[in-house]
Parts: sequence; C-alpha cells; structure tokens
Amino acid sequence: ADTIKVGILHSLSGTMAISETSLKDVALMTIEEINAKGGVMGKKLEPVIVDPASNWPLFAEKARQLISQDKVAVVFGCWTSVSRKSVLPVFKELNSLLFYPVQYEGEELEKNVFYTGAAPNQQAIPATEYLMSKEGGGAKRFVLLGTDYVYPRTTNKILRAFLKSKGVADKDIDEVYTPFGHSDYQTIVANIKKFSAGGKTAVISTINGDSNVPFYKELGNAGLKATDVPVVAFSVGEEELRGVDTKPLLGHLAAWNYFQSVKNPANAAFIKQWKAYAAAKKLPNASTVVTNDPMEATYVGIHMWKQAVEKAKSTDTDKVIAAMGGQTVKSPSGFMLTMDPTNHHLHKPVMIGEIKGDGQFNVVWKTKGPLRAQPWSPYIAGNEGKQKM
Amino acid sequence: MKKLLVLIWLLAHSLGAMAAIDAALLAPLAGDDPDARIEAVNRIAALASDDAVKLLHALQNDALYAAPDGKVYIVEDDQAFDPASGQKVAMPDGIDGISVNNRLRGAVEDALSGLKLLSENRTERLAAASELQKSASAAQAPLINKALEKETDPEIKAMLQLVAATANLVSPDAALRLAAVKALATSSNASLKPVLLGMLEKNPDGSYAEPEETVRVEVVRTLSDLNARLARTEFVGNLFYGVSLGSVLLLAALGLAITFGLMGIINMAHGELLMIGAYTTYLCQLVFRNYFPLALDAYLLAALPAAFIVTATVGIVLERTVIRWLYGRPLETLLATWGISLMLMQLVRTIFGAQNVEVANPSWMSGGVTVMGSLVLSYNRIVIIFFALFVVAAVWAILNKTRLGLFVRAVTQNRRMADCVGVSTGRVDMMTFGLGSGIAGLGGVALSQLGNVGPDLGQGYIIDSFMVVVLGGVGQLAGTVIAAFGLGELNKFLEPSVGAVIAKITILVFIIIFIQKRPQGLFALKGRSVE
Amino acid sequence: MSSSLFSRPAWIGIVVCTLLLALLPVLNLAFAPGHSLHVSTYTVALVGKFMCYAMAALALDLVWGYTGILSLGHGLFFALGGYAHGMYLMRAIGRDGVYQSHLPDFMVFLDWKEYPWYWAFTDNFWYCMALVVLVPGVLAFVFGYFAFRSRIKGVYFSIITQAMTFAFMLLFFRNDTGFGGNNGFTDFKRILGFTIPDAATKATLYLVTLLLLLGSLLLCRWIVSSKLGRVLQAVRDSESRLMFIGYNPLWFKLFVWTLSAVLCGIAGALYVPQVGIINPSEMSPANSIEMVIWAAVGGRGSLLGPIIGAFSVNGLKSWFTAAFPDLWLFALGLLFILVTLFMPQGILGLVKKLRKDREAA
Amino acid sequence: MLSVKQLNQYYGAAHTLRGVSLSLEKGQCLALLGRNGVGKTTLLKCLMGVLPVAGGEVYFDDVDITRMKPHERARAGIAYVPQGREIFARLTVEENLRMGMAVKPGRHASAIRQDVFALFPVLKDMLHRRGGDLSGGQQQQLAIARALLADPKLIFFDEPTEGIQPSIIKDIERVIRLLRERGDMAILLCEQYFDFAHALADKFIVLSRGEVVAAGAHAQMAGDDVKRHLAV
Amino acid sequence: MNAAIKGEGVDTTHGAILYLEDITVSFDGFKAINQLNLDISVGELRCIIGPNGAGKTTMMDVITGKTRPVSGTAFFGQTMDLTSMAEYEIAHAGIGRKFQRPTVFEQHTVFENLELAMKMNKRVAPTLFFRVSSEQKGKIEEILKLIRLHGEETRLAGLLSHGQKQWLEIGMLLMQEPQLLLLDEPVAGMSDAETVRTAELLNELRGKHSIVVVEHDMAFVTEIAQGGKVTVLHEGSVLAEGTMQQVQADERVIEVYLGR
Ligand SMILES: Nc1ncnc2c1ncn2[C@@H]1O[C@H](COP(=O)(O)OP(=O)(O)OP(=O)(O)O)[C@@H](O)[C@H]1O
Ligand SMILES: Nc1ncnc2c1ncn2[C@@H]1O[C@H](COP(=O)(O)OP(=O)(O)OP(=O)(O)O)[C@@H](O)[C@H]1O
Ligand SMILES: NC(N)=O
Ligand SMILES: [Mg+2]
Ligand SMILES: [Mg+2]
Repeated sequence: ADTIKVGILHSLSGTMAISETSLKDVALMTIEEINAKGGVMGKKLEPVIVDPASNWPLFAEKARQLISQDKVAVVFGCWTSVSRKSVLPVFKELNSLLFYPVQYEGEELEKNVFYTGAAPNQQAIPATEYLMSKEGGGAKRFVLLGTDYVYPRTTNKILRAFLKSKGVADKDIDEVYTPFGHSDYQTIVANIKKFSAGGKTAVISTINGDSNVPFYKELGNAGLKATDVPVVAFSVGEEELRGVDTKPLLGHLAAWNYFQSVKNPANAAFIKQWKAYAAAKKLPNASTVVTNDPMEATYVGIHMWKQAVEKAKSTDTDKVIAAMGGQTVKSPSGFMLTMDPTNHHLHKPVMIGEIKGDGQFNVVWKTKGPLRAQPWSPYIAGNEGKQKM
Repeated sequence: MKKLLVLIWLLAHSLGAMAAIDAALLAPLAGDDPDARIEAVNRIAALASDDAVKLLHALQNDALYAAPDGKVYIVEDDQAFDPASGQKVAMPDGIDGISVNNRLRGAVEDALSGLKLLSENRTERLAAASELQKSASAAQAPLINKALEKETDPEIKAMLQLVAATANLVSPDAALRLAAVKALATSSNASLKPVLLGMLEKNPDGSYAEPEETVRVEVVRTLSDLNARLARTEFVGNLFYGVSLGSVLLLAALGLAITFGLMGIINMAHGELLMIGAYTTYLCQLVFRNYFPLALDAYLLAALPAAFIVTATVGIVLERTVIRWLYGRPLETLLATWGISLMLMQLVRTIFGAQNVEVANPSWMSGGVTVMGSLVLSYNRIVIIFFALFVVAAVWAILNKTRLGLFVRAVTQNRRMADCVGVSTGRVDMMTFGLGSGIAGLGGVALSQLGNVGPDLGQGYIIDSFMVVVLGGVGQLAGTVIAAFGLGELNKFLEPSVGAVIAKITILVFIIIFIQKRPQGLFALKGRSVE
Repeated sequence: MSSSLFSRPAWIGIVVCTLLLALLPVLNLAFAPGHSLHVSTYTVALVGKFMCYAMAALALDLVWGYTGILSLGHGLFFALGGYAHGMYLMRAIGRDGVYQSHLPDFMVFLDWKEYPWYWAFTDNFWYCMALVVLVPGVLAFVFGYFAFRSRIKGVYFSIITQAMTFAFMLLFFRNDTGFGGNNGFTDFKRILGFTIPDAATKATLYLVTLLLLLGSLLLCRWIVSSKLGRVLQAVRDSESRLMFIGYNPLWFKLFVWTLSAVLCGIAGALYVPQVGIINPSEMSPANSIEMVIWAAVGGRGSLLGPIIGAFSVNGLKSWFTAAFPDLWLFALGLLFILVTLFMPQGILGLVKKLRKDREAA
Repeated sequence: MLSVKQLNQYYGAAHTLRGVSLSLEKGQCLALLGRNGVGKTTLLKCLMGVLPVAGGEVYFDDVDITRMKPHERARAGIAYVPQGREIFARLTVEENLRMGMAVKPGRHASAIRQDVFALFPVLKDMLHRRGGDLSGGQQQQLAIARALLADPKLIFFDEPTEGIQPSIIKDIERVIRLLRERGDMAILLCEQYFDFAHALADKFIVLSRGEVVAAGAHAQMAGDDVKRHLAV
Repeated sequence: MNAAIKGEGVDTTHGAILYLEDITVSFDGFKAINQLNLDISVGELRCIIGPNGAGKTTMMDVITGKTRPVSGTAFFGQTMDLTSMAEYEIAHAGIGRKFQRPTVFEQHTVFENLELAMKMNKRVAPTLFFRVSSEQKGKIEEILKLIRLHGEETRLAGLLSHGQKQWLEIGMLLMQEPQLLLLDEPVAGMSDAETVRTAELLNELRGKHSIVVVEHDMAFVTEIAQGGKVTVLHEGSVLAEGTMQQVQADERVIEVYLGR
C-alpha cells in the first residue's frame, strides 16, 4: 500500500467523549503535520477513526476491527484504565501496538503498549510531597478523594503507603470514593470541612470526568479556599476547566507533566498549531481551545512512533518496539523526553500548577528534569525488582 | 506562624502612621525567595497605610507586575502605577505578572484581615473578626485585646471575645485559662475540639496536659456543649442538604411528571430537554457577556424565559413530528424518544463540542450564608430550593385551576371521548408536551447552576427522574413533590454514615421495597376507576 | 394468535440461516486470509457476539412480547450470567496474571489475601455453569415472586427492574464488592484447558452459542404455542379476567420471568469468553433499554423478530461507529424513530405486511 | 339537518357499512334498530367522526362534515352518548360534567346548569366521586348529562337505556321526549329496547349487515317487516 | 393448597351454596353495601334487582374476591370462606362470573377464549403440556353454537360487537362448568329477540347450576324468575324479597326502582 494506516481509538460519544474527543483531534492534527512533511518513510499516514462510545467491550471489538480488519500499523487511544485493560488482550493476541497517553495507576507493563502518560511517581508522589512542604502549605492531614475505580484506588493505595512512610498516621488520612458521574458533593464537602478542623488539611483528588465540576462548585460555595484546604487534582487540566467558572477555585492545584502555560518555543508552536488546526477544521468552540497534558502525550507519542518506524524501516510491531527504546522527542513541556527501553514509559518532568482565574495554571513547582517512571510503585510491598519488561 | 509575624509588625509600628512604600521593601516581591517575599508582605502590611492596602490588594488580585529590572508596578486597566509614589507611569517593556502561590496569598489575606480589624468600616471589621475566629493563636492576644478596647459594636465584640478566649487557652495563667474555657462554652467553632481534647490528654509522664483539675472539669463541660452544638449543626446541615438535593430531583422530575405522569409518554429524551435548558442558559450568559457585560448578573433571569421557550419549542416540534403518532402506545414512545435522545445529544455535541461548557453562578448566587457558627448554606442552593417550590406551585395551578389542566387529564384518560366532547386533542397534546418540556427547560437552568453543562447532562438525571415520578405515583403531582424531598432527605441522612454509593443503593432498594407495599406509588389511586 | 407460529418461509429461513451461520467459522479456518472465501476472525467474533445478544433479545421477548411484562433490567441477568462464567475464567488464569498471584489482579491491588467466601468452588467449571443458571434464576424468582405477588404492573414494574439493575451496577462498580469494580473481569487465558485466543477454541464457542440460540428459539416456540403461551398472552391483555376464570397469574408470570432470566444469563455466559471482558456497565440501565430496542426493532411478540432485531441493530451499530464515527448517533437515533413510526410491528411485521399485500394484490 | 348519503365503511377487509343513507330534521327523533353486530355503533362512530369513512357524504346543517374531526363536529353542535359510557374514569363527576361544556368558550363554562341535576339527582350526591367509581347505571346517567350540557343541536344516543333501572329509563324517556318536543334538536336514537324506541321515534331505520333494510315512519315501526329483521 | 383450588366437593349439606352474612363494604366512608344478608340454595336461580348504585355489582365483587368487605362473612357451601380466598381460588372452587361490562380476551380468537376458560387443572405445568382432546373440542363446538358465534371462532374477540362479546362471555362462563354462576346484566345491549334467547338458555341451565342474575330488564327477569325468589337491593341492603309479583307490587320497590 502507498499509505500507512494508523488507528485512533477514542470515545467520541458517551461519558468519556468529554475528555477523549480532543485527543482524537490532536492525533489527526499530528498526522496531518507529519503528512505535510512527507509522511513516514515516504508514505502518507492514513488515520482510521472508530468510536468505541465509552463502552469497554466495544473498545475491545473496535481494537480488533482496527487491527485485523483495517490492518492498522499502530493504534493511538484509550483514556480510562478500564478501556486499556479491555483492549490489552486483543493487542497481545494480535501482537499489535497501542500508545496510551493518559496518566494512570501503574502496576502494569505490557510489551505491546507504550505509556506516554505519567506513572504515579511522575505525578501523584511529587504532588503529595509538595503539599507537605512548607511552600505547599505544610499539610498534616489528607483527604484522598476519588472516583471508585482502579486508577484512584491504586493511586491512593500507593499514596497511603507513601504517607505512612512519611509518618502520617492512619487517623490523619480519610479515603472517600464516589461513583462515576456523582454530582452531589454537599455531604462530602461538609465532611472535608469537619476533617480539616483537626489540623492543616489537603485534599488529593482523583475524581475523574464529569464529577469535577459539581465538586469544585460546591467547594467554592462552601467557602473552602485554597489557602485553607488546598485541593490537588490529577485528572483536572485545562480542558476540564473550560467547563468551570474558575474564580472560586483560585489556588487549587493540579499536578501534570505539561501545562499550556509553560513558556518555551516548542510549546508556543504546539499551541499555535493546535489553535490554527481548530480554526481550520471549525471544531466546536474553536476560539477557546486549549492544550493539556494528555494532548501533549498524544502528540509526543505519535512523533516517537514515527521516529521508531523510520529507524526500524518497517512498521512491523516487533521491529518498531525494538526501535522505540531510547527514542527522544523535544516536547512542548520544554524538555527532551526519552522512551525508556526497559519499561515502555516516558521519562517525564513533573509540574505543579495553581489554578488561575482564566482557567490556566500558574506553575509553582517543577522538577529539574525528566523523571524515570516507576510503574511498579516501590511503596507497595512485593514490587521490588519488577521495574523491567 | 505567618499570622504572628503580621501582628507583631502591626503592633511594633504606630498604627495609622502614613509612610510611603520604600522601593527596597518592594524589591523582594519580584524575587523568587519565598521567605523573603512573605517577609516583605508583612513589612508592607505593617505600614498600615492606604497605599499598603492598595498594594496588597493588587498582589492578591494578580495586578502586581514586575519589570525586568526588578521594579514593581500596579497595573490596572492597562495602566501602570508606581506603588511607591502612586503616580501613573508609562508601561515599562517586558513587564510580567508577579506570580502568587497559596502560601503568599495566605500571608496577604492574613495581613489584610489584620489591617481590617482596625478599619473604620463595620462590615470589614466583621469579616476580619470572623476570619480570625477560624484560626486564632496566643500571639494574637495583644492585637485582639487592643481591638476589643476600641470596638463598640456588640456583635463584633462578642466575636472578638471568643477569639481572645481561644488565644487564652494556652495562657500560663490558670485563671485566664479557666475563664477562657468558660467563655468558649458558647462557641461553635469545630477547630476548638482538638485543642480542648488536647488539654484532657495525658503527658507521657502521666500528668495531664492541663494541670488544673478545675479547668479540666470546665473543659469537659465546654466540650460536651460544643459537641451538642456541632451535632445540631450537622443535623441542620443534613436537613438542608436533603432539601437541596430534593429540590434538584424535583426540578429534574417535574417536566417528566407532566409528559410521563400525565400524558403517559415514556420520555427518554427528558434528560436532553434538561440539557437544552442548561445550554440555553449558557447561551444567555454568552450574550450577556458579549453585549451587556454590566448586567451580567442578570443573565440568569433572562435565561428562565429563554430556556422555557426554547425547550417548549423543541418539545412541540418533537410532539408534532414524532410523538403524536404514538399516543396509546406508551412503549413505542420509549423507543422513539430514546432515538430522539441520541440525536439531541449528538446534535449538541456537534454544535458545542463534546466538552462541558462553562456556566458561572451570578455573583448574587455565589458563596453562602453562614448560620449556627459554621454551617454554610450556599446561595445557589437556597435560590434553587425556592425556585423549585415556585415552579411546583405554578404547575399545580395550571393543572388544577385552568381548563387546560382539565383537558389534559381528560385527553390522557380517554382521548377519543375528549375529542367527541369538543376538545381539540391535538392542540392540547401539543401544549401539554410543550409545557412539560418547558418545565424541563427551567429545571435545566437550575441544574446548570450546580453541575456540569455538557452533552451528557441529561443522562445523569433521567433515571432519578423516573424513580421520583413513579415513587410518587404516576400522575400525582403531590406525590412527585413528596417523593423528591423524601429521597433527598433519605439520601443525605444515610450518606454520612455509609457513603454515597451505599446510600444510593439503599435508596434504590428502598424504592423497590416501597413499591411492593404500594404498587401504584406513594399517592396511589384506588378503586374501580383505576382498572 | 395463529397456532402455527412460524410460517413455512420462516422455517426455511431458520434452517438456511443456521447453516450459513454454522459455515462462518468453517470458512474462517479453512481458507487463508486473502482468499475470497475467507471470513475474517473479526467477523466471526462479531457474529458470535450478536448471537449472544439475539438470545437475550429472545428471552426478553418471552416476557415482554408475550406476557406484556416490560423489563428494563434484563441486562442485569445477562451480566450476572457473564460474571458467573467470568469467575471461572478468572480462576482459570491461574498464576499467569500481572501479579503472578493465585488471586486475580484486582484482589491483589486491593490487598486481599484470600478469596472471599462467595468465590468458593469457582475454580470448578461445572459449578460456575450451575451459577450461570442459578444466580439469574434465583434472583429473578425472588424478585419476581415479591413483585408479582404485590401485583406490580406496567411502568411500575419496569421502573423497579431498572432500579434493580442500577443498584446492582453501583454495587458492582464498588471495588470493595469483590468483582473487580469498574474494570470487571478481563484478560482471560483459557477455558477448560483450551487457550481462548486459539482459533479452534473460538470456533467451538461460536458453535456452542449457535446451538444454544437455536435451542432457545425452539424452546420458546414450544412454550408460546402451547396453551401456556395463550395464558401468557391473556396475562398481557387482561390479567384480572384470567384470575376470574381460575388461573393464578403469579406462577405463570414467575415461570416465564425466571426462564427468561435464565436464558439471558446463559447468553451472558456465552458472551464473556467471546468478547473477553465483563464489567458492570453491562448492568447499566441503558444496556437493558437497548435490549428492548432490539426486540422492538425486529418485531416483538414473534420470537424471530427480536433475533432479527438484535442482529440488525448491532450490525448497523458496528458499521456506523466505524463508518461515521462522528455522526452514527444521528443515524441510529433516526433509525429508532423511523422504525417506531413506520414499522410499529418491527421489521418482521413489515415483512409480513408486505407479503400479505402481495398476496392480496 | 343531518343528511347521510351512501356511507361505506370497512374494518380491514370487512365491509361494515354498505351504502347507508338517512336524513333527520330538527325536532325529529330517528330510531336506529338492528340486531347485535349489524353496525349501529359503527354508523354512529362514523357520523361522529371517530371512524373514517371509505365513501359517502355527511351533511350537517348543509355543511359537508364528512372529513371533519370529532371535536369540530362537537363544536358544530353534535353531542354523543356512546355505548359503554366512556366516562373519564379518573375525573370527578363534576369534572366529567365540565368536560361536557368543553365546546363552549371558557367564560360560558363556569357553572354547571342545575337542570341536569333535576334530571339525574344522583349525580348531585356524587359530584366529588371519581367517574370510574360509579355504578354502571350511574355512569350512563353521567354520560347523558354530559352530552346535554353541550346544548347540542343534534344528539346521538347509543343504547342509552343499557343497564339503567326501570324508573330512570322512564325519566330518560321523558327527557328525550322533552328534547324532541322542544323542537330545537334532532335526535338519533340507537336502541335495542324496542318499546322504548317505539315510544319516542318519529321514524326509524333498520340495519342488517350494514345495510338499511327497512325504513319508515312511526306508524310502520311495529310492523312484521321490522320484527323479521330484528328476530334472531 | 386447600380443597378450593382443586375445585371439588363444595360442601352443600345444608342445602345452600352461598351465604352472605352482615356484609359491609365501604369506600372512603361511603357504604356501598350495608349489612347485607343473602342465601342462595343449591340449584336455585335467583334474580337480583335494585336501583343503579344499589350495590349489586359490588356484592358480586365480594363473592368473587375482587373486593374485600370491611365486615361480615361470605361462605361458599359450608366450608369455604370466600373473604379469605384469592380470586383464582374462588373461580377454581366453582364460581363463575360474567361482568357488567363485557370482558373477554380481545387479542385471542373466540375459540381460544373458550379454550382458556375450559374447566381443567389450571396450574403452570398442566397448562404447558395441555392438548385439546376431541371431546373437549366437541364441547367448545357445542358452546359456540349455543352462543351463536359458530363460524366466528377464528375471529379475534376484540373485533366482536358489544352484544357478541356479551355472548362470548356467557360462553366462557359455561366452559368453566361452575357450580354457581353470577351474571351481571347478561342482556344489557341485546335486542329483545336475543333477550328471549338468553332467557331460554338460562331456563335450560336452571337446576344444573345455581345461578344469580342481576338485571334491569323486567320482562327478562319475569321470564326467568318464574315462581322463584327475587331480591331487591337498595342502598346496600335487601329492601324486599319475594316472587316477582310480590316484589313488583311492593310500594317501596315501585318508589325507588320501578317508577310509576
Ligand atoms: N374495531 C373493529 N375491527 C373490526 N371489526 C369490528 C370492529 N368493531 C366492530 N367490528 C365488527 O363490525 C360489526 C358491527 O359492529 P357494531 O359495534 O357497529 O355493531 P352494533 O350494531 O353496534 O352491535 P351491538 O348491538 O352489539 O352494539 C360487528 O360484526 C363487529 O364484530
Ligand atoms: N371503588 C369505589 N369507590 C367509590 N365508590 C364506589 C366504588 N365502587 C362502587 N362504588 C359505589 O358504590 C355504589 C354501588 O355500586 P355498584 O356498582 O355495586 O352498583 P350496582 O348496584 O351494580 O349498580 P348498577 O345497576 O348501576 O350497575 C355506587 O354508588 C358506586 O358509586
Ligand atoms: N488512567 C485513568 N486516568 O483512568
Ligand atoms: Mg353497538
Ligand atoms: Mg352493576
């Protein structure tokens, strides 16, 4: 064939469409960029888009369709951990490639997957350390608030172990879970308030998806300010904040590996490219589009795959996997990111930002350089020595 | 700690003395040594001058900028001012906002509230005093005493006395401690609890943290008062949360109570009508933002009629094109309206994008009123409760006090006969469905003030809405109201002890069991007429 | 209702379709990819999945089409059957999971050390097969007994079935419940010692599904064309009249309701190894509503209709989601509306009508 | 006032009305007779517009109403007392009566005329009971009262005596006679109870298998020809 | 299960098949039946008349278990307490009822309606394995002729006219072979000739079953009551009881019911 097909597997309808639609668009933009520069090995990339509709079994079916019916060379896709778990067997069985662009809970290493989002040590742990620092407010008590599924559960398990190692007692940790789509946070916010009467408290939020807006609205109206009880979130980025009036949220935090507000030429170009793309394609709300971490991770992932294919001179899965190790990309985060050959995760910088009135983040802390991922958290017993494929 | 510094500075300098802000004082603000910045804030606060207040406000509101040379400017409406002189100056090149993090912002807030305690303005003093109530320490005693001396307002005075007492809890003088504990018997400040509990704890050597027996006795008494008061607050809080949740359920369900309850249409697109109401609110906000920015807070008032009209129109179009062919085949309506629901969601996704859109509370609905010491009742929820009651009253009046209401009920019970006695059933159907849809639109306006506005908004409410209508008894408005508030309260009293998920499951199980007892819902119709 | 339920052409259709369906995996195995007669593994897997859906739709038709009991909770029985089988499949993974523990991965990251009591014996295939039948069956029986005894009818019944599946969904979403939370069960390796990704295993699962679907169809046909079938339809049309001529509707309803739940559970059990994942979203109210839609689109109260509906709706959905990822909801939504408006008796009803018209002409 | 020409109607393939013609003047009462299942109810439904007709014409006050909707006919002045009562089961008796006044503009429909209570006193006691809870006979009375409240120019009665106690049948007979004698109304009375019809009718038609097989004036009504068509 | 459900052996040793004693039924305070007493003997054909709203239908509701009285007892034979039995148990015990408004299974054919009503074990398993025997078929044919729906057996019952439905319902009642038949206004909506036919039919059934008939058609009642007892209900209680002549002459009956 004179084109190389690549699959895009993001929900365009259903509950996850909120987050995943823009990843599809970024992927298309990146593919267009690559094609404009001559494609890969002289062949144009041809995107094949499917809609798994936020339905996990449908993810598996669509993955199979992309790989065996459409014969794509690689798939960029998934957001939630459960969707990733549901497609994994398909990628293993058919020995194909998945690029997964979202921060996740770790505890996984698959030969057929490249993880371009953060592992817990590249997001959750540094954020918690920051909250405990003097600059971060010196929190002594923690509310671990999350949506009840594997990513928050596992992350909180790791954080609990981490806090314990820092001498935080169990009574100073409160772990609360709400279901997907939970929308009434009155009781929970009241409880946070009550809990915070016992000493400097911070909330670590792994709330995902739709629940964030009602949570923050309740928080703002109940008068809990970031200077009293800061909330650090791992799944709230620029895209999510588009749907929120951020004035009451001033100073609440998020930890990521990239923020739109990061200033460097690569990012300026990335933002400009995205805005131009949105305007050209007449995306809804094109005038207010923003970039965020998973979008950046998608962008980086596609470029890295391109480099690996060119190095391997083939789209063959095994050859590409072999060539991926050690690939580097100058990313919009301002750092040179490297794909770790042993664990298929990116080395990533960590940044902590405070929410500003305009829905952007003010970076208040960041690592000096990229950190190697530890998908198997060392704070969990039995994980020693599992850091390699 | 930071508070202590502020207050010491405040005391050390003669209050009220006017002094220009020294440029040297400003320089650290532009630097990146966090401790130095905080110290600078405190020193500036100690000037206690209008300029200082202005500068601190600027810092708080991201209006303080630094030029590359380290000079600091206040920027307002694209105009730069020199904080040292207060003079307008030309905008320097390469000027950039001074970034403020939580720690610095906290320091600024504390400094401002310390300054405000001595302000001329009563409201400012009151706010400052209640701010201090949240966290007071021994080091604040001198300032508080000083403020107390000057204070004439009884409310603020009582507050400050509590604050002073809190500070005195750690006084070395047992008599002061005793007096403080006694004075605190009327406090409802939850953060006192750990302090008081700490006084009752034993040191490693077996002695009590609080050496005096008499004080400890008093502590126990105060603690039990405090606990009782907190329990009461919590109860009232739950009650309020329940009413609030109930009003949300009610607003979500009311339109359905008409389209499903009265007309018998299993309207799966009801949620999408809520969503359209919410998006209309968003559009109203956009219009106001762009064309009437000064009246932005009024956008919500404009959104009510707009949402009603838009959703009623959508409803009428749906009724005329699809639903009207399906009367008497209720299950078919489920199928068709499910299709409509999918299409409406996708339509909104295509127009507005899959992401949520931002709908902000107008300022009069932001924040809340504090009652019973610590319970914050947020304005948006209070407004929505009253709004829900208003809508119910309106619907009730339309259905029971107008001929339209009578016709609606007649048409749904016996369409053919209603036609034969001269009712234009098509028109009645259209108007009724329009009304139900319009009411759903109003519900959407209310929901936009609490949660997400996105294409999936409706999906989150559809099941609850059906539960409420069915639990209340299909076609029974009073039942719908009671069911909504009942479920709201049940949920909110269960949630603190079992968590949100189990509370929800319990409620669903409750509904299932309740229907066993009353197979026609809360307000069941009895007798022959039902068959 | 006419006593001969399926007409001659219908019987011919059933036989032809069965043979064609049976041929698919054979073509998949016999011809290499690229051969013009080759049928892709993807297609076979897809059709296998559709057959499970068809069985669920058929089960739903028994209670809805014939007895007039609209269940908005059949997805629950489907999922419970799936979970029951899934428990065995999880146990069969052995130590080949991510954590190489004897426990499933999700129990490991929840810090559990042992299987909870309700996982006892689930390493036994036949025990799990018994669960596939018993769990949905017993739940349906108990739920139905109380609901029918209380004479809960119409939308009230529909809504409490919806409440039931919703409650179970929330329960299963909780990780603490012990069924893998949101992730559910996935990454199965083998069944009865056969490797699941193997083509032969897949073909076998497919053929078993086909046989059971056919068996269910014949069973349902036998039931609805017996006098019991006429009693069921009488329950649908006038339950109280039926009581006054001496039938107790409770047991009749309970019989079909439970049978339907069991069939649905079996369908779910067949679905899991073929699709490779079972999670609580199968219990979401929307899934149950979709089942109703399959039955309605095909034509309810006709047994064959729901099967046709399940195939056509899901087939279109599969095609649309890939062909028009941005617009497919418009197409599907429009389809539902048009079917309701112009084919009140579903596809089958339309076919019958066309045939009648042709005969008349 | 009412003139029907060559009305045809089908239920699917079944030809239920075959070229039915009739005419009725103001102040007249026409009895419609026939055995069970001959199409009497069907004819009334067609005249009321509840069922579509396949062919033929219906004129009311010289206006072609063949294609009018039922509520348009009701507004034109036609009222209908259907077989099986068709009470609004979950509306109260009072509301049912109000529905009778649905043809009138809102301001004329405020109070229920007291004369219906004089006719059917039982309704007054039951004003706040639900229509569906009433006994069969009470419902029948309610249905008649409802029709009268519309002040119609033409009224269709479909077996109004069905299930009514003898004394009230006499009352109804008096009412219909009164209406007829008042002379401002035309009455189409479909009735199985021959004596009742005979006592009231000015003329009659007999249907059999959807066809008019006999028609005539009051005088011919008791003749053998009619009896033959009514016998089983 | 008790004996009732098997439908055998109603104990009628004292000669009565139905006893109602002090039955009171109240709807939100309104007494539809007030301290009603009534006995029906085995084989008797009893006519019950009374004003609209007297409580006749409600009385049948009580007997068939549709409505529960607030007080009083209702016995079928000596042993079966009807107030504690479910509707289907009562039906199975041998009480059949025709409703005031014809109620048939509209989506079933005439034949199927009769087949469903036919006396047999009506539990799940026997129903599932049931096959019509030729004898049963004959019985259905016979009834079809009786109710003059012969030739209409494959039509859907819902398509019948009002009067035809009345007949069908009577046919279903006969298929049940009940000991006690309750007929609520069986000739409403029938023509005079048909009424005569129905009267003949009832006269034929006389003695084979115990029958209670509620009617407003005095000619019909006179025809079937013959010399037997007629009961007049008024405001929920018995106003008068006696032969048709006695009752028709009763001033109170004329006042509240027959009219002058
Ligand atoms: N909806 C229908 N579909 C098909 N046939 C019908 C329908 N309604 C009535 N019929 C048939 O049409 C014929 C006429 O019915 P109609 O109800 O008009 O009779 P009728 O003269 O009013 O009888 P009755 O005296 O019993 O009320 C009957 O044979 C009946 O079976
Ligand atoms: N469920 C109910 N709720 C309220 N009132 C009722 C109910 N059922 C019956 N009634 C009333 O009880 C009285 C007796 O009704 P019933 O139907 O038994 O009368 P009936 O003697 O059969 O009259 P008819 O000869 O008109 O059929 C009537 O006044 C009726 O309105
Ligand atoms: N991996 C996540 N965010 O589910
Ligand atoms: Mg008729
Ligand atoms: Mg009666």
